[in-house]
Amino acid sequence: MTDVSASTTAEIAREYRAERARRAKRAAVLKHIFLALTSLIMIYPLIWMLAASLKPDTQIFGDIGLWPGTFEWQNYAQGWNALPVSFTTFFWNSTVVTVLSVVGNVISCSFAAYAFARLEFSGKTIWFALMMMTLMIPYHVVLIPQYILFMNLGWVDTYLPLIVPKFLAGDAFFIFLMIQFFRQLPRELDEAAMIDGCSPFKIYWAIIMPLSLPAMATAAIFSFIWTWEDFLGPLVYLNDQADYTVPLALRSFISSDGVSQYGPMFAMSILSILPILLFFIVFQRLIIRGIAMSGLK
Amino acid sequence: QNTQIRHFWWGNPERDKRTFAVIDIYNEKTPGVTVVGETLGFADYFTKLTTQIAGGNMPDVIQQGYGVLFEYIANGAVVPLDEYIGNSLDISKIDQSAIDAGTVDGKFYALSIGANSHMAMYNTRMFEEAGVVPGETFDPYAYTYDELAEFAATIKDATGVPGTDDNTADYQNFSDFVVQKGAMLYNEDGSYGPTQEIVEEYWSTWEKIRNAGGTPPAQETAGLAGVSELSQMGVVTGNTAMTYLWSNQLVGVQSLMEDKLGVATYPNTPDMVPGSVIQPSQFVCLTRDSSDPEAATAYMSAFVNDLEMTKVLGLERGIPSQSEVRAALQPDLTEVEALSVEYFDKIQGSTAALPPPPPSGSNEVEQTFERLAVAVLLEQRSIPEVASDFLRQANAILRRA
Amino acid sequence: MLKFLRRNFAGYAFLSPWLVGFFLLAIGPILASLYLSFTKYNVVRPPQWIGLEHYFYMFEFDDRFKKALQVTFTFVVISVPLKLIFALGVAMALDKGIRAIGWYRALFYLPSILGGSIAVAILWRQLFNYEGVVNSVLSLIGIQGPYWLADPDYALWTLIVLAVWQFGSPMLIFLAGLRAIPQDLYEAAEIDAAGPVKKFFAITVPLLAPVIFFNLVLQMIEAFKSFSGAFIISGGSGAPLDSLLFFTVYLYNEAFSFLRMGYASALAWVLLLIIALFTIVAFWTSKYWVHYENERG
Amino acid sequence: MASVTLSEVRKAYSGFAVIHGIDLEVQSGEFLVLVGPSGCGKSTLLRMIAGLEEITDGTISIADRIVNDLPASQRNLSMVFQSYALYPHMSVRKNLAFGLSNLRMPKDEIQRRVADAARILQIEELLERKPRQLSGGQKQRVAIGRAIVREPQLFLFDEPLSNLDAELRVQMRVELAGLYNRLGTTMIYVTHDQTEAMTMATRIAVLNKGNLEQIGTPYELYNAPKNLFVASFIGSPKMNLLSGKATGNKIELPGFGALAFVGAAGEMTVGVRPEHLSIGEPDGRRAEGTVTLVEYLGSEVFIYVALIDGQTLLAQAPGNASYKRGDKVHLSFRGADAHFFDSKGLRIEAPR
Amino acid sequence: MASVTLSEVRKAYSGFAVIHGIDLEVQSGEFLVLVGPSGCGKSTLLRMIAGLEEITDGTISIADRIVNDLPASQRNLSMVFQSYALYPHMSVRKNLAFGLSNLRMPKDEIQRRVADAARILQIEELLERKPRQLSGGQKQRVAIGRAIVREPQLFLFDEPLSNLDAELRVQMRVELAGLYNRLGTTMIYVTHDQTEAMTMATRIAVLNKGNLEQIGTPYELYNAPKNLFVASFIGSPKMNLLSGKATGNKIELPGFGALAFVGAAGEMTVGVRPEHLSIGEPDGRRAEGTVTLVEYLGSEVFIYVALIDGQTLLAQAPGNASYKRGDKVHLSFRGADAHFFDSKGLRIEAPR
Ligand SMILES: Nc1ncnc2c1ncn2[C@@H]1O[C@H](COP(=O)(O)OP(=O)(O)OP(=O)(O)O)[C@@H](O)[C@H]1O
Ligand SMILES: Nc1ncnc2c1ncn2[C@@H]1O[C@H](COP(=O)(O)OP(=O)(O)OP(=O)(O)O)[C@@H](O)[C@H]1O
Ligand SMILES: [Mg+2]
Ligand SMILES: [Mg+2]
Repeated sequence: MTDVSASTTAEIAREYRAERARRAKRAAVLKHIFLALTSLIMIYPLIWMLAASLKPDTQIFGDIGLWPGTFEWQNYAQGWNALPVSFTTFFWNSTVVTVLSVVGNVISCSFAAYAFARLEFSGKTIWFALMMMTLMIPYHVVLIPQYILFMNLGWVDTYLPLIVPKFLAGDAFFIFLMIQFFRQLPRELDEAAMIDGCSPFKIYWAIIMPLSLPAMATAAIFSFIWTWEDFLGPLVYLNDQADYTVPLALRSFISSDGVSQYGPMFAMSILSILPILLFFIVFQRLIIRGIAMSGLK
Repeated sequence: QNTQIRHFWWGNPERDKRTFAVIDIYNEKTPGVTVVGETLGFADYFTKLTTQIAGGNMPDVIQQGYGVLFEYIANGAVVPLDEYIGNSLDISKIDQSAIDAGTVDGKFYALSIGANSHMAMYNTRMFEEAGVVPGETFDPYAYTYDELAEFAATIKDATGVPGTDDNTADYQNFSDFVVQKGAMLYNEDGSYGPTQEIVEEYWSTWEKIRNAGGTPPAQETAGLAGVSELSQMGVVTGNTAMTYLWSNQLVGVQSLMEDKLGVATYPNTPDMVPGSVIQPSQFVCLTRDSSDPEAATAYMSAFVNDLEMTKVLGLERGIPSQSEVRAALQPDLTEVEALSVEYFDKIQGSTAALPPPPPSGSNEVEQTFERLAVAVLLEQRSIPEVASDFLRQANAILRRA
Repeated sequence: MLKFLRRNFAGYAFLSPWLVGFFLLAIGPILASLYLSFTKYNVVRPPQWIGLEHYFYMFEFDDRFKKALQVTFTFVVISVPLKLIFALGVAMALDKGIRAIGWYRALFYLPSILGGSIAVAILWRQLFNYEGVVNSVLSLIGIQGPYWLADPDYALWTLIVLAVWQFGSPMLIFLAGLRAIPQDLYEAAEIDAAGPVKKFFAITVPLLAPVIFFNLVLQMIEAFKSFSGAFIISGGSGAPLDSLLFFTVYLYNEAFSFLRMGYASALAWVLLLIIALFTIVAFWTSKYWVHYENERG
Repeated sequence: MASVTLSEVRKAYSGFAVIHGIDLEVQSGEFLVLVGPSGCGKSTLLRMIAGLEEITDGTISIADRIVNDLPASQRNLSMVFQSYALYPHMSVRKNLAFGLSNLRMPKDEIQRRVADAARILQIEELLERKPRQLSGGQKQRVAIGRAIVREPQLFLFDEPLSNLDAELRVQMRVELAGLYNRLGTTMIYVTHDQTEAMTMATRIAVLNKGNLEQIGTPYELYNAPKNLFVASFIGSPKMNLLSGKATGNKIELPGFGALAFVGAAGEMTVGVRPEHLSIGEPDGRRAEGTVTLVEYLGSEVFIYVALIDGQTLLAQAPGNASYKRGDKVHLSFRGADAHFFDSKGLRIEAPR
Repeated sequence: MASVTLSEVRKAYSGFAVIHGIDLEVQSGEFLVLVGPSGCGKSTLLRMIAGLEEITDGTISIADRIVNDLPASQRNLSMVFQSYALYPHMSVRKNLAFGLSNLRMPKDEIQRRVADAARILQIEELLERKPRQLSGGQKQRVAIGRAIVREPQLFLFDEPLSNLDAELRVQMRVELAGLYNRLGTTMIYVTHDQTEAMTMATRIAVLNKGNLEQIGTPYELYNAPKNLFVASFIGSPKMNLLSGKATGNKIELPGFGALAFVGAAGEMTVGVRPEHLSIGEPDGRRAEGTVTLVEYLGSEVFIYVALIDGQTLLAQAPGNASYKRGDKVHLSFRGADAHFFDSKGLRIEAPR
């Protein structure tokens, strides 16, 4: 090919590339507009809450408008110290309980899930059925028997009832979730690892866990959010206000026979969402492109 | 050695601060005894209390309301205080009506920490705009359903906002109405008091007001049935000009509103037979699980009598039942608090006698009423039909309980 | 014996946290609730054995029980598929290829974070008010909306919309699941001239089936047990006219408002059996539509 | 360094039998090549030896110890999977080192071995890549590397060179043979490549539909195939098969006339390998035909000749032979080069 | 039925260039075989033609239309993936039918085509299985089947026969060639098998490290390789390379003595293919050496001979040749069979 035609080829190619880039950009802009609009519906309540958190109590319910007439920034300062114990303590308590729960859930549930998804042992079906059963029982009726149990263990008024079950794979949701993901991983990889002399634990640790990163991230996110927001557990097991978690503290703002503090309550609600958002944003990154199949023919 | 007393109440930020302050004062004063405060919002209080009862782990001192107190007494969760009276517990300056209210079958169980009564709260701005002037156009302490129908419609015409909530599904109003009609909510034998006629008449009465145009559309009222969130009350959201609640909610409601509130009694029949009662809003009680009742009752005693402590508590839980305390508080009242004290003064003598404690199941009857009233509002079935259905169900509930 | 041990050792070792938790913390309360369902138990007094009486009463006299079942079934049947469809649709839109995708994911997850908070309850009332946002939008297209919250025929829809709107958790699971689908299958389908729709139904759906199945089963169980939305929006009572009387709301009232813990336990066990039945059916059908790449046979 | 003994090994996948009772003894230090048509059960057999597949029946011993119940991780063998099964989340280096680190080998020894293997396999520049960034042949080399770094007592190779180019394949063959000689390990090696099978094996086992057809040295298999299956399977292009009728002292072959043969009588098959069919010498026992296709391979050409009776035979000629389609040619072969099979397909040794 | 034209096509994976500007014209109806060492970019090239991989630079046209922007699904071609990429959740039948159903073909036509393909590929009994229940070779056949049922204008085959046994491979070769002749489609076919390349191709393109080294008929490539790379890549076993010194009219080859050669002077490489090295005729231009290794292949033997100067040459002899290790032999070749390359590795045509 001559130089001339080579340069035209390059030109044509460049033009195609440019055209593609333009199209991609257009598509991206459209997509962003669409997503932004739809996410407006999704975050409307948050905006409403944000607005409410900046209004005086007397304006929150009377007028529908979102825009606060006056900005009551002190709702935040006031809310932070509204209760006899400040929110610094509540956030710290919540953080401790939540972080331990996330760790406990991810470890213990992935253990159980690995056993169910990958190992052979007798009685597996029965255990699986029992595990699923624990998912189905309405929580409210086991609340009292469970309370009595924990009381007899001497755990009431401590964080143990909130944390220990997490380390004992107490939430079958996560077990089942991980089972479903583990079952999709190619068995050849386990086999290769077996040939490479791996014990079941090593396979779990070096093969299954890294390859299930998206599932683990999902479980961690759920675990975080649900523990952070859990209300019934702390309600029943914590007595001392200084031990309260954030959601429990938030409930103290509303009174049916006294002065409620809605503005500060919404202000604290907004703040209590921030750690969740932060955790979500960071961990959703781990939901990366699955790589499970790429080592296989 | 140190005795620990657990005190559990439902609260809000303000009440919690005051109560913890009071506990500090008491702990300071009383070496050897440490009171520990535990608090929750009202919505969660009883859930937690229930689990604690089941676990045999109740706090020594709990806060109780009038409605459910008797279930707790009947089941033995709350124990009598008689043996401590005069020793650790001083009730000498407590109003007799309050003592009576805490007495069941001759035994004294519950120490009142605030009085309560039914109260209508209205938006003074709207009333004014419509030219409805209390004391002139209507008497806030004695007005009839017919008058209500009239001025509610006036307000609607003038302001565009219906003049009153629709109480078809409001059991408090119904229970007043029953007494106004000369009946009792529960008969001596524990059976249900209201007759078919009374129920029908109650609903017809409100139907008239509704038809006169003084209430929001029936469907809107139906949508709120069962909702007790203060923030959703008509007077707060600005959907109506008058809402019917308990007097101890006045302060809370006012704090959610820009406009000033005025107060009134519930409406009455032309005969003006008193229907509302004054009853304690909250008690403190001693529980079965208390390990040191002496110390606990001593704390309870201080909680209602110690002037230093009651000063801190203020009117936050309602109007105190101890005369000295009331007197001591008088100078520091806020505007709304003064309003509610004034209301109590005005209704003295025109209230009904306190009925005996409701039997168990009353709670459920109340819910049933609220539920079925919606059928009336939505005109799904005729009033007589719903009324007889309600009575049938109420009796079934009482039999089962 | 030794062989038995060796064969089962790894499985039970990995299962052990769950087993400990199950026997120490879970099974006791569950069995206790079963026992209580045969007793009259008002929490304060010791339970009294009454045999099957609660069950007889439930099926013969208790109209609200039947109403609660009906409401719950309707909710499950409508909300679960809708929620899954939304979740999958959004998950596919948020799978890849746009900037700030993490934020969009967070925004779409937000409603689920807000869960059953007071803010949402208040907001929902505002939206579905007769003069609320929903009816205003409907009136734009010439439809006069009903009294959503008052009309027993429509009240349930507000909760269905609420449930569907909170599609965050299945969405996140779908996102993780999408990442496990091998790209080369899309390439093969592309070569096979499959359009986007065909790719979705022929590749995405079947390969996502384990995750779809998980979401289906779990959302179904959650929907059967759904509590806080209905509880908060109906003020705890299931109004209007019991049209929001979800099974667990009824159960909660029986247990905690009317202190009939024994009866509530019986209700719980009936619910458990119903859920179990549905779950078993789901597992049974899954043989025909859920494909696990790595299961041999 | 370990002998492998299979006795009566069977395998069925949910009732569907794929291995029908195989007895096989692989001596310690032997290089056994396993060949057979696609789907005959080679991989299954390897996987059973490795302990990845449950044995439906029979026993497998490695180094004189029955291992039916021993998990794969304790059998001290390494394997190249037909599907590679590389760890997708590990770099090539980690893939190679993984097995070694499980043995708690010192770091520098691991490094040395990995570097060695990478050099041998010519994947040194790829060590930091992830498997998804490799070409097919590169992946396959990593898979080989993962097996050879381990230096275990037994190697199982499942078509390890199938995706490599000819030149590389020759080099790898040499490297593997070198490894084999150096370590003295036992090797079981599945391949479809005749050259590989013939040049590397100490013995070849021919598998067909889950049965062992013959096992022997490459020479034996090529020159004395036990039956028709082996005869036509070993050797590419495959042996020409002519059906004839034996009459006690000769065989009548259509086209070629009679062939002296003492022994059985009845329907017979006579096999002649393409390289033994000579073209163009029109004397002696010969058949006439027409060239229908000439395949040029460079070093040789394959000539397809249709005999008058329609049968097509394949003959091999040097690369510079200039036959073309339509040419009339004569084919002939020496009696000593012929293989004889009875009507059941079993070899009959021609008395010489 | 469609020509394919690549001009100046380049590909880089995140900055790392793997295809360096390839110009290639494939005529409509041509059978182009693409060969090259592992990792040279064959699959990448195919994937770019298919539209699965973005082109970093340059243009690709199919049937005279620039397709840079056309999605794969609209290019009307079919492809056999090196990794098969079978749909794991579909039965073999569905795998085969999937592409057809996308074309809205009538049911019975689909059925017919699937049945046809299954017969050709000998997978009829496997039609109801899922891919995970197949052996490696069976999977590969399904992958081929998926491509051939489509009968598109362009076929892309990426090592489609690598996991099949020799016999099956020959059969498949014949079937594919038949298909090609019947449909007259354009084919681009990647293979590592020399036999496949030589016998099937109308032209062969040799790729090396992302560059096109030579393109031509099999005969051209074998007999007139453009450079040393092609010379040693085409032909297996590969060409022997002897380095010598040209002095204007002859080349001095260590061991063999002088070889008449008119032309360039300086360092030269002389290539001789193994089949052109004859053993044992001790006259003329010859070298003496010792046999170091004899590889028995059945139809022939490869004999590795170490010359006195240490260089090892490979010679090919008939299968019945009886050399063994240690034998002293003489090697010779004809001047006409030799290939000459200059110091840059480019072919010098020997004037004859
Ligand atoms: N995602 C990637 N990132 C970086 N390099 C890549 C990637 N994919 C392929 N390569 C490199 O590109 C080169 C060409 O790869 P390609 O798959 O085209 O080789 P090939 O010729 O098909 O080889 P083989 O015969 O082994 O299949 C290889 O060196 C490979 O390592
Ligand atoms: N999971 C399975 N279920 C049923 N049949 C199976 C299963 N796996 C393999 N098979 C069958 O078992 C037979 C043997 O398979 P195997 O993989 O051992 O063949 P192979 O000899 O390795 O073939 P190839 O050379 O094609 O790799 C094949 O016919 C295959 O179809
Ligand atoms: Mg195989
Ligand atoms: Mg490739």
